[in-house]
Amino acid sequence: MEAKEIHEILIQHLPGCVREFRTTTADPFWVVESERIREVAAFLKDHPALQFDMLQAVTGVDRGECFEAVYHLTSLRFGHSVTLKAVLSHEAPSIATISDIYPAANWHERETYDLLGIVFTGHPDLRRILLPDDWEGHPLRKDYVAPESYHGISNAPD
Amino acid sequence: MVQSLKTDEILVNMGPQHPSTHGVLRCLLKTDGEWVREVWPYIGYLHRCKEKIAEKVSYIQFMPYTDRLDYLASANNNLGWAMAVERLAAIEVPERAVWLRVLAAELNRIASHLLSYGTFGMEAGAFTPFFYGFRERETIVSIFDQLCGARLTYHYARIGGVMRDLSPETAKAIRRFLDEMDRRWVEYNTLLSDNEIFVRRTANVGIIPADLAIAYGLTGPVLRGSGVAHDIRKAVPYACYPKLDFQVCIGQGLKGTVGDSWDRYWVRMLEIRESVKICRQVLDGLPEGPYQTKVPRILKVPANEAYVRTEAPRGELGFYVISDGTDKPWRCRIRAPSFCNLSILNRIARNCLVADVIMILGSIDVVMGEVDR
Amino acid sequence: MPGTLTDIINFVIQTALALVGLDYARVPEMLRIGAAMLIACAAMLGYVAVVALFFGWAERRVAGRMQARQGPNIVGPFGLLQLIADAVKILVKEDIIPQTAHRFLFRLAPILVFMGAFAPFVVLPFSETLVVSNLSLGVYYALSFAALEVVGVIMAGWASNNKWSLYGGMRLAAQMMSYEIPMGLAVLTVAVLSGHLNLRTIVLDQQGHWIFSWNIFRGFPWAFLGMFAFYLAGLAGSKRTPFDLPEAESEIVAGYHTEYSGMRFVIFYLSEYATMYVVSALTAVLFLGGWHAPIPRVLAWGGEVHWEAGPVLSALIGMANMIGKSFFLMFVMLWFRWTYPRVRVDQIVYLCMKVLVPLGIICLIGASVWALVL
Amino acid sequence: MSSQASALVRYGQTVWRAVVSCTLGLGVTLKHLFSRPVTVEYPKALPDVPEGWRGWHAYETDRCTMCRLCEQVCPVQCIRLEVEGKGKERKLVRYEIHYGLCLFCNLCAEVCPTACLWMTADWDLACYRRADCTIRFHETNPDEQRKRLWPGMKDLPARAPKKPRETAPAEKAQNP
Repeated sequence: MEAKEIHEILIQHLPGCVREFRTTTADPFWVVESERIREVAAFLKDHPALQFDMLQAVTGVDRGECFEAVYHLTSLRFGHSVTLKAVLSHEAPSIATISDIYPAANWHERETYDLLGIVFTGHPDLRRILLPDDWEGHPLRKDYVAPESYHGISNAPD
Repeated sequence: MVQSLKTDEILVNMGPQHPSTHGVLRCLLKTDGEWVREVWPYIGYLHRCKEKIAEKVSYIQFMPYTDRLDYLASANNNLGWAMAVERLAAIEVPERAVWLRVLAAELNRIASHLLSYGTFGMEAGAFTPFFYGFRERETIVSIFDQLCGARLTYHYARIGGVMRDLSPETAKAIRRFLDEMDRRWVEYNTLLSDNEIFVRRTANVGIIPADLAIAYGLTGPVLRGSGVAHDIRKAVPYACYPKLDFQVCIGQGLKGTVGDSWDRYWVRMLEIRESVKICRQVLDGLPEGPYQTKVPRILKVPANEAYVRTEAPRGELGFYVISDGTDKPWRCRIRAPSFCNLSILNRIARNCLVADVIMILGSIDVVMGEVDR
Repeated sequence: MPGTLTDIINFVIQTALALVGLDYARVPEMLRIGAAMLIACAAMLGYVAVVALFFGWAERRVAGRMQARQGPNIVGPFGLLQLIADAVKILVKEDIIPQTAHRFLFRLAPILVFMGAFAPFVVLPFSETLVVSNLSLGVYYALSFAALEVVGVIMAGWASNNKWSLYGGMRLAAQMMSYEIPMGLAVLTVAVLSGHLNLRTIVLDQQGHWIFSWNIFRGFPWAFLGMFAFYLAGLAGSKRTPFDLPEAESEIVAGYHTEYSGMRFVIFYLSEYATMYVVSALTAVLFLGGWHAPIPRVLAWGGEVHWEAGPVLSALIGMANMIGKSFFLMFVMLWFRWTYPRVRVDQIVYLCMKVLVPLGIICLIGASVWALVL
Repeated sequence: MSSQASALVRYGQTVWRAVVSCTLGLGVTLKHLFSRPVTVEYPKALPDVPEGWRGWHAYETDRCTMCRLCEQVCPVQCIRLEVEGKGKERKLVRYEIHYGLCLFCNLCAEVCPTACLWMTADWDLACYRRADCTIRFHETNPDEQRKRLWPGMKDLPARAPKKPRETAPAEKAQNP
């Protein structure tokens, strides 16, 4: 299914959800209301004509003034994919989890939390995943400054 | 008396240094005797902030870093990254370069699956398959020697083409290898795949039903082992794959249930054969022409974003790249197949034996360089 | 006619003492027997060490060639001295006892294991005359001492205070105890056929026409199948692939000897090869005609020539036959190891209880009927 | 009864399959036992390294225009270049490559406009001290520095003949 058709189904069934539909980029994306991400995800998964059954990735992007949570969904049956974006505040980025709708999101959300500090409310096990538990800060933020040392191990380049 | 004995579940750390955790993966097992009740994987021991590095180096400079993601399939990673950048910057790649990339990727897929064959056998307790797998892998690695001058971190693809042209001698060496691979493949099966001990160890172990596999976002041989015929090379055709004739191999439950460890293993074995087939076709149909196109030395990519999916040996390798007009990506997200595949471990490795956990882990075939990035 | 190795040693000592003018007969008998036994045991110990060294080399060499690589070939001709080099290296290694280990049991365990592995050598006949002690219950003795090894291994697993070691110890306990049943049943098949438990008599019974007088063909097919049951059970008893669960390095790191290093590890290593040899030699004795050569009349006057006819030659030929058969069976063990994957812990019990025990029982019944009828 | 009988048949089939498959497996290893090993006895025999291997760099000071492109393109900044003077008087005072960091990606060689830097087929790069990892190409004899890194090695493999790469990729690439 083409992106346009998906868009039509989306605005028809979930009015007010989509804030923006951008087709100028190489891959089109939808900016959805961050409060309604669960609704959108569940709808995309269950709609018989869409059936986005696989979540490929949850990504966080630091845009400077705001954060973006990006969801890549695809349908194995129909072969089409969508990219959803939710804009979050930079001060306290937080969005509802979709890990109960897509179990695949579990680790991706943990990683996004770990590296960017986006809090996924309702996540069953929101811990750091790649970095040690006592790591300070979220490295993928643009304003992150790498610590000089970690537990006495120097971080300075050779 | 039996009732009065104190029994308790114990927690055992499998890893980060353990012979069969494929690198530095730590699994915490909750065991009741030999029975494993729960497995919690802990990752991150090999975390090298690849995504942060990507933001600090230019598009061209990040290419050698992608070698080190899934270090057993560098050529596939290169391919993914090159395609992502080319898509963002709208660079046309000469046809010959596309075919050469596919050739490298498929050879690397064979090498990767061979290693998987070997280590899987080793985890089952058989040492010899490991050496046989490595012997053939060594031939591929030597071919890569000639092709790009490196044995592990190939850095073969370049943005806008490939590093070097295929010489006739290398082409001959590849053909020789492909013929030998056909012979060896039979031997492999006699030694391991059909061995009843091995079959008993892997069949009906760690069954992943198709719906669970999809829900957890599994891709590659793990997903296909569950009987889902999903291959990015067919689903979202890229490079020259539409022009090639090959099959998507799926698990059929030949020795047990669909989606068990043996099926995942068998899908890899079948894919070796398919890749051999693809390599032959590529060598036969390799178009003439330049192998590189001119790309500015400082490649400034206009603001854009793309999610490029390729089929790496372990599944869907996705590069989600956001460019901002400079020569460095604003954000690069690497959707690593092993990362997603590993996330199901806790779900399927329950109520099985310690030995089964090893086999399940082996059949998922993770590469920690990719999981931790 | 001297019966055993101890008798021969006694004879040698006596002659030597007579040469210097001492009368050996005046030494108390207990002392005489003791001295002879001690010397015989020392000889056996040396033999075990040589076998272990040789097979330590052969294992790696065979593995190398089977895996399309070289194997050790630098130290000495064909790398034969590799093991000596390794032994020197391992002797100077630091001996580590984990801080939380039970120090006494940790030290005791390898000794117990080695005792269990070494004790059966006392009754293994090399030729008609070359046997340390000709016990009338030889088979029984050999099998029962295997139980000592279980104690040692559990001890090693527990005393190491390492969870993987504990798994290894427990796995071995389950494995070895269950495999003593089919082993015993297979031995009984032979016992029924020949009517003895004395290893020397069992071999003497197999004297005759070519290989057809050997037990595997005498009670065909019962002893033939019994041999497989015995050999497989023995393989499991000596913790070799495909039954190397107690030390399954891909699963439980190194099992019960995870924490062992240096000399103590070598003792485990030695006992493994000693057990392998015991199993192979017992198979050869019980089923493959012991010191009888496969081609009689021409070369095989090994067992058939009397002591008086050519004592040294007959003993040597018998020994060559016996060692040749044992080494071949040990080679098969290596061959298995470098071919097969490992079975799982439940499958090993399945194989024992549902395959080998029924097989053993069938063989036993078959052999009994056979023995009654004939 | 029939289910028991079929279970027994299945049991028999399993045992038979096990016996047959295990015997066939033995054949494979036995065949290899009598075939030649494929491994090379390193260090007695040295691996066959093809031309175009990405090993140590070779560098020709004379042809270098000190354009610093290699330094800029290096993803890990392992190349250090220092130039004194200006214009025609420019003089190279330092050209170092830190092999502890080098990725051997060949980008520096590809970008070099005069082809004065290229990668050779030298592959033994191990050294004992971190300081040894840095090769100072501006000094008189970089080869001597390399040889120091591998003291145990008697005869180093023949160094690839010093020659410029056939053509720089920029020249070779043709627009389709």
